[in-house]
Amino acid sequence: MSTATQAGFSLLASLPALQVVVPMVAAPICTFLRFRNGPWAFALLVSAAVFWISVMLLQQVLTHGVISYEMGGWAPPIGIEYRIDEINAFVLMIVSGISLVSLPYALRSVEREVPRDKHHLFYAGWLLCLCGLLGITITGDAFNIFVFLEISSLATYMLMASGRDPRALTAAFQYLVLGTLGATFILIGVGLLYIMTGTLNIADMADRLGPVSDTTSVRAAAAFLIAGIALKFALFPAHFWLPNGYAYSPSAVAVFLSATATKVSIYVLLRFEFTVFGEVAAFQDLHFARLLLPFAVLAFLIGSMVAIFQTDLKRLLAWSSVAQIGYIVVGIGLGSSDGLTGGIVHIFNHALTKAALFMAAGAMFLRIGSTRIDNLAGVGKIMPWTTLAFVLAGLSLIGVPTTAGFVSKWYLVLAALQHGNAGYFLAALILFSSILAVIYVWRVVEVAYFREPAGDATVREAPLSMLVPLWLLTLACFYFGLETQYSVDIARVAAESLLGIAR
Amino acid sequence: MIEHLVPRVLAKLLIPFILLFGLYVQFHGDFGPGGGFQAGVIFAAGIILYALIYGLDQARGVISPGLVSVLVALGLLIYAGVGVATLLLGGEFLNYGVLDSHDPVHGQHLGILIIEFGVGMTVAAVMITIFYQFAGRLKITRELESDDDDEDEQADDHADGPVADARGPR
Amino acid sequence: MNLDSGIPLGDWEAIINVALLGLLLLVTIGIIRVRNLFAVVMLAGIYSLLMALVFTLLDAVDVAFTEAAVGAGVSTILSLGTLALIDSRREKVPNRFQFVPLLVSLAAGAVLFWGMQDMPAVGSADAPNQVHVAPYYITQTQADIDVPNIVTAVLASYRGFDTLGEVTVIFTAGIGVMMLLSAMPVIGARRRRRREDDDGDGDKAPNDGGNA
Amino acid sequence: MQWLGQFNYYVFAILMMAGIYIAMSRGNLVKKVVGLNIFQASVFLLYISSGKVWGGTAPIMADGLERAISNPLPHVLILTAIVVGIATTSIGLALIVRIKEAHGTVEEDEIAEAEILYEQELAKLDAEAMTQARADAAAAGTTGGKGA
Repeated sequence: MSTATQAGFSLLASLPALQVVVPMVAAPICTFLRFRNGPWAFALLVSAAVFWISVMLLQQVLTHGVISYEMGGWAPPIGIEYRIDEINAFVLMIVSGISLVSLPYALRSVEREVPRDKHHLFYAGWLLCLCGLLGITITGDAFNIFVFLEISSLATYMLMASGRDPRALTAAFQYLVLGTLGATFILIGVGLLYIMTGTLNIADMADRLGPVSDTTSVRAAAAFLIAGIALKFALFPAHFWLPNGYAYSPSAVAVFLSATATKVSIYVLLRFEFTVFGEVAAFQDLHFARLLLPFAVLAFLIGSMVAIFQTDLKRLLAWSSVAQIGYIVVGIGLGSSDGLTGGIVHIFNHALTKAALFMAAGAMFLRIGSTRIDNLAGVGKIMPWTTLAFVLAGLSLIGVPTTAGFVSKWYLVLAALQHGNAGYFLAALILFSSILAVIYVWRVVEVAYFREPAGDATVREAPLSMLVPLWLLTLACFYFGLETQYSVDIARVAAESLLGIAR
Repeated sequence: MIEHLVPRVLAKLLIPFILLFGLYVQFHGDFGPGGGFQAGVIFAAGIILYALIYGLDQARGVISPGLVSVLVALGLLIYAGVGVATLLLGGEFLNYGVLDSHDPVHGQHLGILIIEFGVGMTVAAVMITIFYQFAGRLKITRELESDDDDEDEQADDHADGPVADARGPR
Repeated sequence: MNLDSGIPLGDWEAIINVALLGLLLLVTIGIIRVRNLFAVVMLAGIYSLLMALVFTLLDAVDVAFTEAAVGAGVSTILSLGTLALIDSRREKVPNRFQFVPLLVSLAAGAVLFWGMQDMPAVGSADAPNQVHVAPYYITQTQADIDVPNIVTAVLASYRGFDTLGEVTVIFTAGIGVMMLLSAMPVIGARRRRRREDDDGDGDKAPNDGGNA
Repeated sequence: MQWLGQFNYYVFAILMMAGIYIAMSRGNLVKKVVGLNIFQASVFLLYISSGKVWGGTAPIMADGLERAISNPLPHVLILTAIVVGIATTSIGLALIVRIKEAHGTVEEDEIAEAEILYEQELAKLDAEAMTQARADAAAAGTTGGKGA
């Protein structure tokens, strides 16, 4: 038993635990708040606290290096360890930041789309989802990842189905089946690794994999882990729940999930790929994420193409998400420093961009009652600010220079070009897919600006509580397109630390 | 609600023992198989049996849904609360050793006892809640359907149909 | 079955183990083939009960206890409740054979069978997971926590945070079901369907009602 | 019992395949959930089997215990996994109840048909509302009476 340091309570030292415990404790409290807007205000407050904690953690990691926190005071292989390095500190900040920005937006959207008597449950579910995503990201224990993955998944199913559209129910159920398959694959992978190494701690696992690395069991474990995680982040053939799920769940949920849930699963992929298997010499030749490359390429090609033919704005954005996940996985699959940097920075940039786009779509839904593209005729005239933000964020989605989207695509193309002829072809495909993005964004612009409004005089500009977060994210898309110091530098440090372990 | 005499009498005999067994499993988990989770399920099974035999309304009268939904949250809060207490006492999260400043092993005992209680509370309450929700839904649906058969138009008071419902209130 | 007759205890364990697992396979075949949903739910309950027996044999008494209570008990009650609610007794026979699921399941199975070649045999005392971490729990629990049931000690203290996560999972399920089922049911679609059957053109009525 | 070596693992693999197959191939949503249950329970078998020591006993300390003790850690993990399983099942069943109420069926292909029907109705509603709004605007220029 480790001797507990009886130094009294120290906030700074307790931050890793509080990062997850604060939303976890807040969720049950939230179910007691039945008065109007109470749950919302409380969730916002908690999100702000959580974001502050994540910023402090990132700062600590950047100055002092890796933080290790022993849950229950038991040293790592015995107990559960929280281990924070550059990459997960960065993801923690993205997740909690997106939650903080999208909650002010959620107020009006949820009022409209979720029955009033369920608001306390809705925001409790939101906090649980946040808690689950943060828990997956921060932990250094393989089984703990599974537990928190399930917390976030269950909360996601419930949030997706909380609105009024019955199509969301089917999408949530499909996701439940697929998500459970994925999570259980991860459980099998973790189990096989446990049987072969006798430990659940990720760092310890990486150390002990050496002697057994050429066994078929460990390779099977890797296959199950990669397949399970790919199911969780809706990589191409397993994507079919995502378009309906994002399109028909309440707008605020689409904003939050599109920017965080799949990104966290991608982080788990990075963690297993590089931290667990990266260290093992036998795996150097067998780069598991590279097996995902063909699927990733298909994902961004097919995702972009299908997006063009959508009649519903939110579904269009959701299909574009399928494509963007493809880009991120391409970056990881290439495996080089540039590719990894591009992938990680695209996790961040795409979170900003897609959250802004879904916010704009949700604002239109609030005012017009539909996001069918035909119904959005002339929306540029009746909701000028929302539409302008949509167009600007759309530029970032396409990857126009000076936007955040350009930065990440730049690194992806750069990484692709390092791979000879196949690389040139890949780079060409990425550029081609960007042209497809121009087409689907243009379709919306055309309808919004060059068609006459239907003449419904009751429609007016979105409320300020939606416009402010929307514009905040839109401007961030441009800020991080011009000033790459924070996003790219942190991503590069993270990428190099991941690869550094591999060396 | 079951009208037959035999199941009613048997249930009356069995339910106290089921609940008692639940408590035994709860507090004997340190020594034998069992613990908060199993105890919660057994306890909930007792209540569910009661509801099956004597009817949902009667069961709701004994343990009200409002109380259950409070217990759902309270159990989790007790567990996490122990963790917060250990933080405030200067230990790591869930390091029960610090609960007793003289004897860490006794602190561990105390911590395990409390958190198992929290686990049992949440599990029992959640199981009862889920059962109440399913059974309550069955009741409402049956009532609506009988309305539906008698007088088709009146059912519109309950529901506008999914298409209109998806658009929400104005 | 005299245990003193020279046959080591371990052999009897293994034989009963094989028999139970065989039954488990039979029940699974039944679940695949049976179309009556009521029977499927009952078979699933039996599956859980058999699984609990296997766990008892494999020394996981706590797990067996839980699996029996949850898998055979709660899960069955919930499934029966659902069947009553959805008012559907028979599964529709699919009109075409689906290759993708078969392919996925065969692929997963193939990877597993391939991966098993190098796995330590079941029940061997020198497998990697028996010699790392686990001995610490077995030898140190008495000194650290002084609780006879090591599973309780690991569950509540060494890996107490996992258990907190587990309670959060069940809490999430509770509020999820509350959220999904507490609202007034919308049975418009069912009504519309019935009218369609009656007079053929009834599907406009609910729309007008909603749009007026 | 060397010939039995990995019998438990073989059974796990077969049960896993059966579970995946049921969950993915069956159109009936209840059967899908049962398939998921089988799939998850099969993984329990993997973990628990890996912790067993032949001739060992349950990990509960007692005076005068001489036999080996099976590994308690997989038991703890599976306790958690069982809870996760029942949580998923209950949410899944609740979703099925809602799907049945919304679409009137629990068969996947019929749900797809019902959704297409639903989308057509929505489109019709939108078109009606739009013509209505245009007509109102053209007639009087007063506020349009767009539907809910």
